[in-house]
Amino acid sequence: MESSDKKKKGGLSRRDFINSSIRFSVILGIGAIGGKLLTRTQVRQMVWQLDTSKCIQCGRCATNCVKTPSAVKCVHVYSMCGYCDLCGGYFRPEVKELTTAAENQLCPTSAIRRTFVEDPYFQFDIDRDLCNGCGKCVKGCGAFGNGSLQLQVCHDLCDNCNECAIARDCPADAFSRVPSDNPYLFSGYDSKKKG
Amino acid sequence: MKQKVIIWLSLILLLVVVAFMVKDFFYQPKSSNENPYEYKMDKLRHIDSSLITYIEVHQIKPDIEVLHGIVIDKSDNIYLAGKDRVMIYDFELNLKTSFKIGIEAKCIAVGDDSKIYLGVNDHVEVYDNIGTKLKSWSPINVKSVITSIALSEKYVYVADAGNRIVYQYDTEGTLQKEIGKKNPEKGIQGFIIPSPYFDLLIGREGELWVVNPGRHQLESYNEKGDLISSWNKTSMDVEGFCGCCNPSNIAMLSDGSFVTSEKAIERVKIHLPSGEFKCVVASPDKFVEGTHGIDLAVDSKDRIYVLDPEKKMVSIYVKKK
Amino acid sequence: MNQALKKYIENVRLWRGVAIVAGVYSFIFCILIIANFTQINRVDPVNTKVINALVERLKENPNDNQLREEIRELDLLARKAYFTNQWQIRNGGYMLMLGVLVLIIALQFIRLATKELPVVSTESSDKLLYTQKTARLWISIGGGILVIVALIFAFLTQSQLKSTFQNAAIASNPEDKGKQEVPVVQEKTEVAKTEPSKVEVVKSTEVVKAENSVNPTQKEVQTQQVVKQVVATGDFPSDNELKSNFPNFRGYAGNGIAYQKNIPTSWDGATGQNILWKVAIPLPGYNSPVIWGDKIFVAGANATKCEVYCFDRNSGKLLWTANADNITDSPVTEPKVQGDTGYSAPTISTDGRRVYAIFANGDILAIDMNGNRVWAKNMGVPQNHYGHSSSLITYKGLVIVEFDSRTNPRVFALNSSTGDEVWSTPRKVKISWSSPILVNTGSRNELMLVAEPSVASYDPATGKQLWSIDCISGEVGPSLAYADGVVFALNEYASLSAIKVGDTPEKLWESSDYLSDVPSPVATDKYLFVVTSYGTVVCYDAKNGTNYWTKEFADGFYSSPIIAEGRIYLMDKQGVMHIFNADKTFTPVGEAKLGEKSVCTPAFANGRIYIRGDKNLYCIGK
Amino acid sequence: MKKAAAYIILILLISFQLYNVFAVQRFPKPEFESGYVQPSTLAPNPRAEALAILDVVVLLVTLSVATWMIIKKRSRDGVFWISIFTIAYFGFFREGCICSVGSVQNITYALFNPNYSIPISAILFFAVPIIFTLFFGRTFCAAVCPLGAIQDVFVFRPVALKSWVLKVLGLIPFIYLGLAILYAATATDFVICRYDPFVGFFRLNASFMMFMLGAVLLLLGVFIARPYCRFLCPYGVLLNLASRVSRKHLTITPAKCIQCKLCEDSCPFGAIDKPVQIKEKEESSKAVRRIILLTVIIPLLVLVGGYVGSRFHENLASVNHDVRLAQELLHPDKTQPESFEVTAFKSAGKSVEEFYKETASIVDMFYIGGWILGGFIGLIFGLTLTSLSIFKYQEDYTPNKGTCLSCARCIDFCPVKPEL
Repeated sequence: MESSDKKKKGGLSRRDFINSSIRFSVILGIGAIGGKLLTRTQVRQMVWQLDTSKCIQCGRCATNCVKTPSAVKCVHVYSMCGYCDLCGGYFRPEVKELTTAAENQLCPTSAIRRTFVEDPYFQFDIDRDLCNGCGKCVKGCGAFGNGSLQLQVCHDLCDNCNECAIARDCPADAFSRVPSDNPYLFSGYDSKKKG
Repeated sequence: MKQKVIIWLSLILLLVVVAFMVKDFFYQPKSSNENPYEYKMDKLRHIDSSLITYIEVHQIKPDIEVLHGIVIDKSDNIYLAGKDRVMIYDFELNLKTSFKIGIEAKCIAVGDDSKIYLGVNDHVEVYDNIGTKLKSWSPINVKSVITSIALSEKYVYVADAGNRIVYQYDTEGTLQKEIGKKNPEKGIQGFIIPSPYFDLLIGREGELWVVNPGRHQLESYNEKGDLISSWNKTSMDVEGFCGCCNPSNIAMLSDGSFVTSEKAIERVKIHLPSGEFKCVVASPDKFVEGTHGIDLAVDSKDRIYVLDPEKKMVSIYVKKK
Repeated sequence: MNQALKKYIENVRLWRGVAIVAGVYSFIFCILIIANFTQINRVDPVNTKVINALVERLKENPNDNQLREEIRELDLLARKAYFTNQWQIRNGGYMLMLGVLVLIIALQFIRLATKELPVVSTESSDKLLYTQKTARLWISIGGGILVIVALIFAFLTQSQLKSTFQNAAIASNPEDKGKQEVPVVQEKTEVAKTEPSKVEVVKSTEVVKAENSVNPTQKEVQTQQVVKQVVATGDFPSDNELKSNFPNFRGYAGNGIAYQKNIPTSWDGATGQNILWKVAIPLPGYNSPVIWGDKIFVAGANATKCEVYCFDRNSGKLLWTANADNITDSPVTEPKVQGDTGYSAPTISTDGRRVYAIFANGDILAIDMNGNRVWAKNMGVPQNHYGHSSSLITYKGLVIVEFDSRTNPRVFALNSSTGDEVWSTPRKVKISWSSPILVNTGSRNELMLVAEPSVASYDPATGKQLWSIDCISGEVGPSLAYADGVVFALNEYASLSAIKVGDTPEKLWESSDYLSDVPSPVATDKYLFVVTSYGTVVCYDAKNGTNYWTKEFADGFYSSPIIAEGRIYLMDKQGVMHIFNADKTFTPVGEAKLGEKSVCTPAFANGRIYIRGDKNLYCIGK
Repeated sequence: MKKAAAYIILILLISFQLYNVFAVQRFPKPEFESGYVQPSTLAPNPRAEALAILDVVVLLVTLSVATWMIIKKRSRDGVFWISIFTIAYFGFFREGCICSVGSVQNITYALFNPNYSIPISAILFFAVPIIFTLFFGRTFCAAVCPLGAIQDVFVFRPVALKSWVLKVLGLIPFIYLGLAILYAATATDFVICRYDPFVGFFRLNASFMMFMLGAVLLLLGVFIARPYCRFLCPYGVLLNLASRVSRKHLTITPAKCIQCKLCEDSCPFGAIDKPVQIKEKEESSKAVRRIILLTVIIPLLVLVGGYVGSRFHENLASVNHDVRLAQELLHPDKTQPESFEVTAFKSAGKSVEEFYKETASIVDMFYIGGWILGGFIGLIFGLTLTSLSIFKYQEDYTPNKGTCLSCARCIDFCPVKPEL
């Protein structure tokens, strides 16, 4: 009995020793990995954004986001807008009359508002609640106008998934993680000319 | 017994879940290639071949880095201008002269005295036809973006897209007048130029034709700056102009018809002097999608020269027999 | 208070009731949400096809106000439905969550209240050894299944992805590949040059006598073929034999070079000057005459009849007519063809033993030199909206057929004496109207074909594809031209490419200024001559594409140019033969009128030219 | 002084930012005469970065409290309420992202892709639970993991599975982990996140497939307690291994076990090791022979696994976006309209040659990855088989240090009270 007890004790302590050494080597390993990564890490958080210059307006932003409606919305960069009367992003192609009537509008959810400013300028606004991020207007605006309508991930709506479902399915590889302090990639903005 | 059934059912369900994940991962169906939101432009880009009455017969492929402007003088010499270079071809398309200019000329005009006027951002430079710089006019202002120059007998007209105005100079470069400023009393609506395409030409009677692209309109002025006439054609179809600003360039045939070029739906068309659509010279499939600033010129035989800045070449079109 | 609360908590009946209600509620909401979920795709506002159809209609009658109103109403409804649906799903989600929450709480309370005391079993249920044994067994089974399934899938779908991609990378950059392969190419050319030169010594006098005006490349090609000739035996002609005749479309090897001598340079159909004879051809056809010995062959066809004619070359007498009828599998009705192509566009080929002809319906037949049918078969109607027009060519006892049909495009070879298929190679190309050429590259014989998107080379003996290069698009009509290791391909609305041939073809230069949609180009080792259908003839430097001259003629060309005695014979659509030197400068030699329109390519015999006009066959000579 | 400098930098940064906003390329700006003011472009900022640090703090606090509850306080109720908090905070409030389970991929991705700057919070979410587990057992699984917590509240009628079933199914997570690491390392996919079953519930918004996956697992969880944790979770594998060497661990009884057998069925996860009688021991020579045999076949299994994995590498690689695109480019399906991928690739103007080279190297990576993954799986099978052949004498009822999720349910069943 005594001997078995001793044995047990000895075994236990040996096991304890082995356990401790494993434990510390694991901690060391994690420390090493963490340290290595820390040299590259920035405290900056990364968020998903889509590069408008790569975007081909395939429509998957509207359908593939885990959120309904999508966190990708059409954003209007007013300072690029031509305030055109005949707006390719607003009107269906081959439209006959330039009115806000339903038969003339391109947007499937009627999310673009057209308001008269002064002859011959019109302001176009996006109603974010209605926009589903399909990019139909983006294509029209890019084809006929200055490309002021651009698809972007709206960060107040985006859940910033660890793996973005749209990024996975984006045919143009336009999605990437960008630092959260410069979270929009409008084209026409020189976002790299900083500091 | 019941317990056992539950266990087996649950386990099977669990394995089904795992199998589903594996299947979904490795054999994901090809993501749909249908875009329910597709914006279809094919219809607009397609032109009925019966409307195309011109045929491409020659091409000039100048050795130039960036090609911007083309003009043809009275004796049908062809002048091309672009980055750092002016190239002059004779009517048989042989290169006559080519000289360096050290600047990027955005537009070109040539006088009867063979003086070459180049528009460079905010000012005009004058060269003779062998490349000697004669004069550099003083810059207009910081906003200036010169997009076109036209020469009448007395005056030099300069289109400034930045200031949305046409300036009338004498041949020495002294400013005479501003043309096209908004003046509702005189019926002048003012130019709307959302992108840097703003073209001029001198008509058969010496009148000045100006494109007002934001209104899809062509306006003619006399040398006093009074509006003589105008026509506009807005349409997404082939008979008019569409988008935020078109036509981007114009030229005139000997019968007074207009040759127009457009961006967005890249095409070159002919409109009658009244503005009615007549026919198509070059259909969109002749250009790379997204080509901007297709400059035009017409020679004395009414051959149409279409400058394609994207492909860096000039195509010459003649009427089909 | 505390007691009362406890009572509530422990009231199992109450909680059971709550749980049931919450459960039913959650279930109903779950069903509703799923229903809604499926519905949302149906009332997607973008997919309202009805509205789009109505808008289309409105475009046609823009003043239909009723229609307009209808669209607006429908549009409003669709959008309303869409947003209501979204609202429902969102709020339904919250309601469901609430229900599930209540359900969980109720169930937890029930569990608390009905907690059973642990039961102590008297017998130990799990035996360690048994457990271990079973686990081992099943882990082994599981592992085995995993391995088998993985291997099955691996072998089923094995496609050598890595090497495929690597090859694709190499293929997509011919320049790079060319650099790598330079030493190999040099070696080959060296071999090619040394070998024939030895032979040349032996046969030089003979060769030089016969070919005094042929340029060195052709000499080389020829001597090389002389070597081959010794090796080859069987019922087919030697290259010299072929060369001394005019056996194919565009002559020997189909390359647009005639080796005949004393070709006349002037004639006039109206006055009869130099016209030896003229004879009407019974049925129309756009195929060109071919010559063997004293016989000249043409084919003709209409919707009901397909015929091959043999004329006496000296007198113009119709020697025999062979009918292509009663062929097994031949279609009952003729295929639809365009007037420009007709039922008999492909040119006959002959090897001096037999004459081979193919028609638009896919009938192919061999006739002996006396007009008796040797064999005939139908290869399937070529799916070709203009009509099949690729001519035949023979190679050492084989009849090679380029069959770029819409479905199952392929090139195949038939045994010339039996008609049995010897080989067939599928081609990944669109329909074409060009004809094959045979080329000796110095080291081997190659059969070269052109069709969108590629120029491809095959071993004419086995049909094995040797190389292919993508360089062309559109409906390819012109055939290739070859000289000195470079093959030239062009098509209207595409471009002209000069390709250095070899296992790794390399594009030397390209141009798109002057392109042809019908006539084929022709090349010497220094120059390439391109003829356009609208009347321009251009001379390029064959090696670098420098444009030496451009000449515009009044009428366009359909007929292909042939080089004979260093001169180019080129006939325009009006039947005027333009003759000029195949040289760096444009030097006209003569111009001769046939007096009849013609689109066919002439055939040459020593001192003679044979031209098929619109209706007649002419023999021109002194 | 420092503060002032900081402010100046801040102001400078902001002004640059503003400058950027106006430095647009539109030409020429419209001039409005009616006094129209151009609205500013809407660009809402993402969640503040400080909150990511807050998440880490919350993680640390919850983990500490949970550990204290389990090891010291021995309170199941405490653990339960922490789970509720976890569901609320990490689940519904933080919407289940980023979680420790998924962070495995971020770490791998960062190790293999130097361009990816991994957020510090991701490193901590990965490391902190492992370190805690090394010392205190899987207290993270018990209450702090939102995925575990939401399944825990669904444990109503747990049925006991045969322990050999547990052993067999327990191998799935290893394979899952291997795949997840392979795909993260090759920058192909974050598999774990893609099949995260509960994130849809936390967000009340997800694709139908995600919802169904989650719902099925939760319903399963009514009978088979915590199915995701036990039979899928790849992070659980790491914690399982770490927990085996943990310094302290949850104990069923605070003092000496009295062999009352009351706790025998208390564990819904089947993680209590029962006493093993000496008499069960096999004939020793047979057992020894088996152990020797198994030790010999471990290298063999590794090789077989590696071989199978390497043969399977093309199937593994064909999940990759680029590989699929390259295949499509090489063998275009003429019957279908050109896919968006191909269109986008063509319009991007990237050299085809370069692209094929890249894909070839990706496939090569998968070839190596296939060997490693297969070898790893083979090794796991071998080790499991070996461990199943070791006879371990045991006297008391103790939690299995590897599989025990430290939920503390068993504590309530033990009649022994702590010695005071």
